[in-house]
Amino acid sequence: MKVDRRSFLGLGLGAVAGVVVSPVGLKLTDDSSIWTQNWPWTPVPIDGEISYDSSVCNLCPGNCGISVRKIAGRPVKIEGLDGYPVNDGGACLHGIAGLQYLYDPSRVRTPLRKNGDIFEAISWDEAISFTAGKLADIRKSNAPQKLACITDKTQGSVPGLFKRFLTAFGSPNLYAMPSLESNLELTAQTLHGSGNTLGFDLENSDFVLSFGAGLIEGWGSPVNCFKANASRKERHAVLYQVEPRLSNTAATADKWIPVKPGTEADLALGICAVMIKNNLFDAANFKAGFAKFAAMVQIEYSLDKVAQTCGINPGEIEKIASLFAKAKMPVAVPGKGRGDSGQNLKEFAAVHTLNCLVGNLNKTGGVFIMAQNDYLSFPEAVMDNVAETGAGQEKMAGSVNDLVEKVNAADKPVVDALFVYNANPCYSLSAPKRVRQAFKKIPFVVSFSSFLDETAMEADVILPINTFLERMEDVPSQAGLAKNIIGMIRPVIKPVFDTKDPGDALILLSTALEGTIAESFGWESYAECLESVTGNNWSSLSEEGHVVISEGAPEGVPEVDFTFLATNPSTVQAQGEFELTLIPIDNMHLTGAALTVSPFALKTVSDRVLTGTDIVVEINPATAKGLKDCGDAILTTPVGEARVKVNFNEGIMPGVIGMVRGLGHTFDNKFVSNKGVNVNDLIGPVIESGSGLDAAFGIKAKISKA
Amino acid sequence: MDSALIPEGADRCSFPKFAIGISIVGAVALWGVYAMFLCWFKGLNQTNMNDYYGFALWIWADLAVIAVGGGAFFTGLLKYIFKVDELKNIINFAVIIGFICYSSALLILAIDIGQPLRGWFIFWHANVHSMLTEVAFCLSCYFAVLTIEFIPNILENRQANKVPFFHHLAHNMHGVMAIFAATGAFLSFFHQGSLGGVAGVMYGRPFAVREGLLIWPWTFFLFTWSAAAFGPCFTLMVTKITEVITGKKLVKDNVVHLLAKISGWMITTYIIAKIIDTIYWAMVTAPSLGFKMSHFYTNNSFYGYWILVTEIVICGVLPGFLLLNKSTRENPTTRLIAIVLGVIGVCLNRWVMVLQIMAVPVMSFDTWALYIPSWQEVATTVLPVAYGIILIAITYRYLPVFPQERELNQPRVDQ
Amino acid sequence: MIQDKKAHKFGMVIDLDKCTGCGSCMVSCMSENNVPFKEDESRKKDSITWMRVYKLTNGKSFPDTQVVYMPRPCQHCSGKGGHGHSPCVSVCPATATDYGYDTGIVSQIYTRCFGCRYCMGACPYHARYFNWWDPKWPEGMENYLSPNVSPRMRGVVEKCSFCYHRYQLAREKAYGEGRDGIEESEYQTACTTACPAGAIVFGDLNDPSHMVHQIVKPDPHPDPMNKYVVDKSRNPKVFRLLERLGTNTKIYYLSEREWVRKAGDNYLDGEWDKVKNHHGSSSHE
Amino acid sequence: MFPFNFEWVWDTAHIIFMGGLWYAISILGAGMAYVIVKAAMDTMNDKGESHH
Repeated sequence: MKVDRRSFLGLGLGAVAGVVVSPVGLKLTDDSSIWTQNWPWTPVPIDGEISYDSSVCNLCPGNCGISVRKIAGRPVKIEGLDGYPVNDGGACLHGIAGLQYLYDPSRVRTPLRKNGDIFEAISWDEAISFTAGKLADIRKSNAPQKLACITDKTQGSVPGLFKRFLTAFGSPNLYAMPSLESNLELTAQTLHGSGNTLGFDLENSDFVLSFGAGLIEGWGSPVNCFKANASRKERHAVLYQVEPRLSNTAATADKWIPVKPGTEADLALGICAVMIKNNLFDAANFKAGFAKFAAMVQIEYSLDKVAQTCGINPGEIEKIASLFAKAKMPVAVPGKGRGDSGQNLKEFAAVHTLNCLVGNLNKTGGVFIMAQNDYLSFPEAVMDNVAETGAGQEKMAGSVNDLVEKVNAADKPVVDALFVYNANPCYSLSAPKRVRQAFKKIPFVVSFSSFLDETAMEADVILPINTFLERMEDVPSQAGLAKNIIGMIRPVIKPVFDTKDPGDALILLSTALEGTIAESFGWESYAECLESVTGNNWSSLSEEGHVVISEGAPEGVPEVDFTFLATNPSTVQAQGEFELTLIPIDNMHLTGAALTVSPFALKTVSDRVLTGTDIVVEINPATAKGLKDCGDAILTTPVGEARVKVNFNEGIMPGVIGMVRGLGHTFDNKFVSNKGVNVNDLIGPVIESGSGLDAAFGIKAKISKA
Repeated sequence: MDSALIPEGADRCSFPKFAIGISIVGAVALWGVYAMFLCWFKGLNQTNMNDYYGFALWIWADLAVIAVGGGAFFTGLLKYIFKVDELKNIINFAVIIGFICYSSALLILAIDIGQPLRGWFIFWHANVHSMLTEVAFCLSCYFAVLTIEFIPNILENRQANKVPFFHHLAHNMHGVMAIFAATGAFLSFFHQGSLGGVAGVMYGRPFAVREGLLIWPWTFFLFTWSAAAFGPCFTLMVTKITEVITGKKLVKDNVVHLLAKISGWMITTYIIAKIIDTIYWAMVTAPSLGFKMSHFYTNNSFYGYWILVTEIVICGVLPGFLLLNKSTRENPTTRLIAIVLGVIGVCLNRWVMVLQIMAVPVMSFDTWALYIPSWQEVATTVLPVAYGIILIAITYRYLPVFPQERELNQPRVDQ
Repeated sequence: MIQDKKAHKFGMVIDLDKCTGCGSCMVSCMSENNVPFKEDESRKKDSITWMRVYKLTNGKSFPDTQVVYMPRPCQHCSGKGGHGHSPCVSVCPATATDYGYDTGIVSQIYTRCFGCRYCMGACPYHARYFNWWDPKWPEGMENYLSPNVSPRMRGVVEKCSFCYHRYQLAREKAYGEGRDGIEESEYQTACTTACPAGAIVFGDLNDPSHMVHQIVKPDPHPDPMNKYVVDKSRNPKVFRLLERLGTNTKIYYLSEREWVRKAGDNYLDGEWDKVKNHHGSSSHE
Repeated sequence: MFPFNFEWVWDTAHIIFMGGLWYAISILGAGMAYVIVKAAMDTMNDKGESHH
């Protein structure tokens, strides 16, 4: 057949018409839409049997019970555990987002050793033998005390094992990061003698006088505080919040009493003065120094003086004193924000003195003077001569901050090796630059960390440890909880990466060091160790997941020693000469110390706190001369300078600038790092004489248009 | 070079000149096409739209081209149903402009939706209660009508018309065009209206919501009316632009005057209705929901009262008056001012009814949402303009679009 | 409207005096419903948060400033007159969002949505979110995704579903155990169970035995002041967001503070004082 | 769109809306079919007598 132009055209048109009429088009259209519904790059979660594991969260000192929903063995959701004595079903956003830590992009996936500026992956065997080799050298030099260790806390079997390791090695130099618990222990020690801590029975109190305690900003055991706060309405309990800024706690309080930053102790002592003057106190079991204290406050903390210092009117102070003294179950709560960093003993002691005066010690709704946890029974560590001499020496420093100063001040290394466990001092201490500098001067730093955070980055060896979802650990309640509960973290999933329990890492290390150190760690595994050291409590811990050691008000009226305050220790002042005061803000959506915020939690942070990569500082419009709301500004303190954005907030006292704590991480995690400024970079340490605490509650600052 | 395709007796520029012109505009179109593909392959994150501003620049463009494309249905209605015979001299061009507008609108919709491959769900899983469903159906059907109306003109191309079947097809289509035009008018009435309904039924948005007749809010009728009123302005404006560019008179004055007069009446009646609607909304509807009129026009940097005054007075009342008044209507300058203002006015109306709605806060603690389009949005919005220019250039060059062109452009010797 | 005796009308009452703005509800929601996250979530206008907590202030200057946090899930509007034509459902061209007459829940079918975003424009609460990006999880993190809620693809709208999958699971369980209905405690949304302050109460507004009904006391008669408003609360401390629009939301808010209740809607000058003591028709009878 | 789509309901809204739609589509379809057939017939008739 001849194909001429005409028939070709016809054929072509026919073909087109055929295709159009045929179901091919419809089929392709349908297929393409189905394809969009099943894009291969959109994950399809695998279905399976649902099961629930219960455990305890240790992301913060709250130690809430959690229930982990698993599907086909995969954890998919963390929720609060119903009936758990700390949180009874509630959970905070960080705990709920816990699974994000499990798969965090910045997790340390294998042991790492620093080679020049970069980390190289090594095996556990290599890591242990390398570390053991370095440590053995230190022991050979007969200066085992030059091994120091920084942990997040002192209680529980894991800090216990670190302590034991140091003892067996021959070093007294174990330091814990500042925490609310350590501050409360120090306060209890100062007023009631050592070995005690304080518990605040918030859920039964009818008048809570909080000196800046962020009861819903993460103070203490956060969920427990949330619940106590929420039940206030039904209990007709009252909350008075003293602080320079309308925090969420202040916003939910019945009364917000704005005072100038750093004058909380003055106010507390002023109230003491009024109570003593008006005979509104209960002098049960007052021991040393009360008369002197009573006389001192009348002179130094007279109504007018305090009113002047704090910036509130005298009548208000009298009214608070009278309300507080006349309440049935009043409690005064110290610890600005989360109560961990930037605190001073004078303030803690002054606030707690209110409790002592009002006579609420060991009473329902008051403050419980509780013995520090001693539920663990470690066998005596085996020590050789080297260990005996080393461990017998004086501690090199009084605190982590002091240690940093000592290292930086010395020409020769005073610390030869440093362990860091579950702490991020290179981020969370004030002026972290000096901490990093100290770390650089220490020849050998071993980080026991789950994440490659600022501190881990400074380490020479990183021993990656399991997250709380992959491990086992006993966690005693602390941080002001008015109950003594031991929680049991139990693994809900096998380690996702090549990581170990910290206890197991220490056992491996001690075995490699041989001799008496190995003898001191004669357990097969951490699990075995835990079972043996928890003794009678093991069966409850392993079966029920927790043990309630004590609940309710303890017996007896504790002694109160006023000596410390009676001498009127000086009040810490903010460093610098500028006109404004920069204070850090603790925000529940962010995290402070060792923990970095999760992507989910960061997502909940307001754009009036973080916008893009800019941190937003709060300032009262009355003070913000020349600045624009949402505009750029330069914030300067004696320690540093930062580019910030400005948020006009009527809820902050004029003269004060508020900057959130927990931003400005610098490690490699695009979801949470390199956003905003670390407020600690702008604040230098101010050491309180006597306590040795870094008491920098803020710093003088100026702000100008960028 | 392409003279065999050029209508007999028509004078056209040289092919190279034409090609250069086309390629300049084509480059702009390619830029738009590039942006379009970015939106398709990378998703709508290429735009600066957000969850507050889910409709943005190009959706305004979409509504605006549909509004100004209303000239096609209204001219068709007048020509085929009301038998206003003079309009046969401009109907082809009105249809082409309509075709460009509607094909652009469909293209924009294809870029705008997040899942273009599922776009047909709007038909398949139609929710008959949604104004947008009505829009989609009527818009697509009306686009089919415009295509049908356009086909005979294409077939009248010198070469195409030589094919006997095409010749007959064109002839027969002209024969039944009134039926198509009637269907088109029906469809157009509904989809123009439904576009107005889209805004008017949003009872969660006090700036948009209107009371109305049965299921149709007043905006339904206002949109249809305004498209009919301002569409011819756009037809006249594009005709004028074409005349300027080609340097030729293409449509006789009496045709232009007639269309302008009709448009003037339509604009005036429309704007009266619009003013009544605005007053009722400002005095009754919005206050009943707790809003003062000032809420919608203050407290932000862009949406001030100026936009209301510009839309209604400067671009509504004024062109209406200029086109109604015989002397200003027949004065080429004032007429041009009127039709340009009219086109701006209807576009501004569509802007207000799409974007200001999104910008106004409703919850008492919410804030104004303003946005700046990304270059991808600008490029895809410019794309239809470039495409329109190219299509008009090609159709003008190769098709007998203007029946009066030969008569109006006799060589001087013949006069 | 289907007047099935068994029809539920799930709703919520949120005690704003208890809410601390802590964000547990937001994170619990994200975790429960496989909500993605991206590098920059500080642009709140493109950050997917089915549950969003707004911060409201009373606008007064220091030291009289007050702040309240308002959690805002999808309001699950029953629409004008309570007939199910919620602002979004009535506009969706592809029936991708629907009103469940048996539950009162406004659903969203991701695989049918083609992303026209009309529903987002129609919703005055900004409760609807568009997937401007493909959801992506860091390597390995997709392991925590729950199979009960399908991850969404780019280009579709998503929103709070009142954890509908939890309702389905509860019903399946009840069915398996041969029970007709489910208990109040068996179906609770992820935000409700997560709230450490216990500020959120969830349940069936139609069921007088449910806490939410007892707090809200929904008025069965239309509001005499606005015929489109139904189920107005007879509790003087309870209000709804933008109630006057007639959206008939099923999220109720509770506050002792008058300025908070006033902030829930828009009022002309002086209007609030006239309406503030009006709580449902029966209170006027 | 079709009665076999599951969201289809036989109610007034569907009858009016879809009725109108299918009516319009039918007119357009029938009209086009008519002109095409007519044009084809005219073309065939042309073959005998030369029209132009």
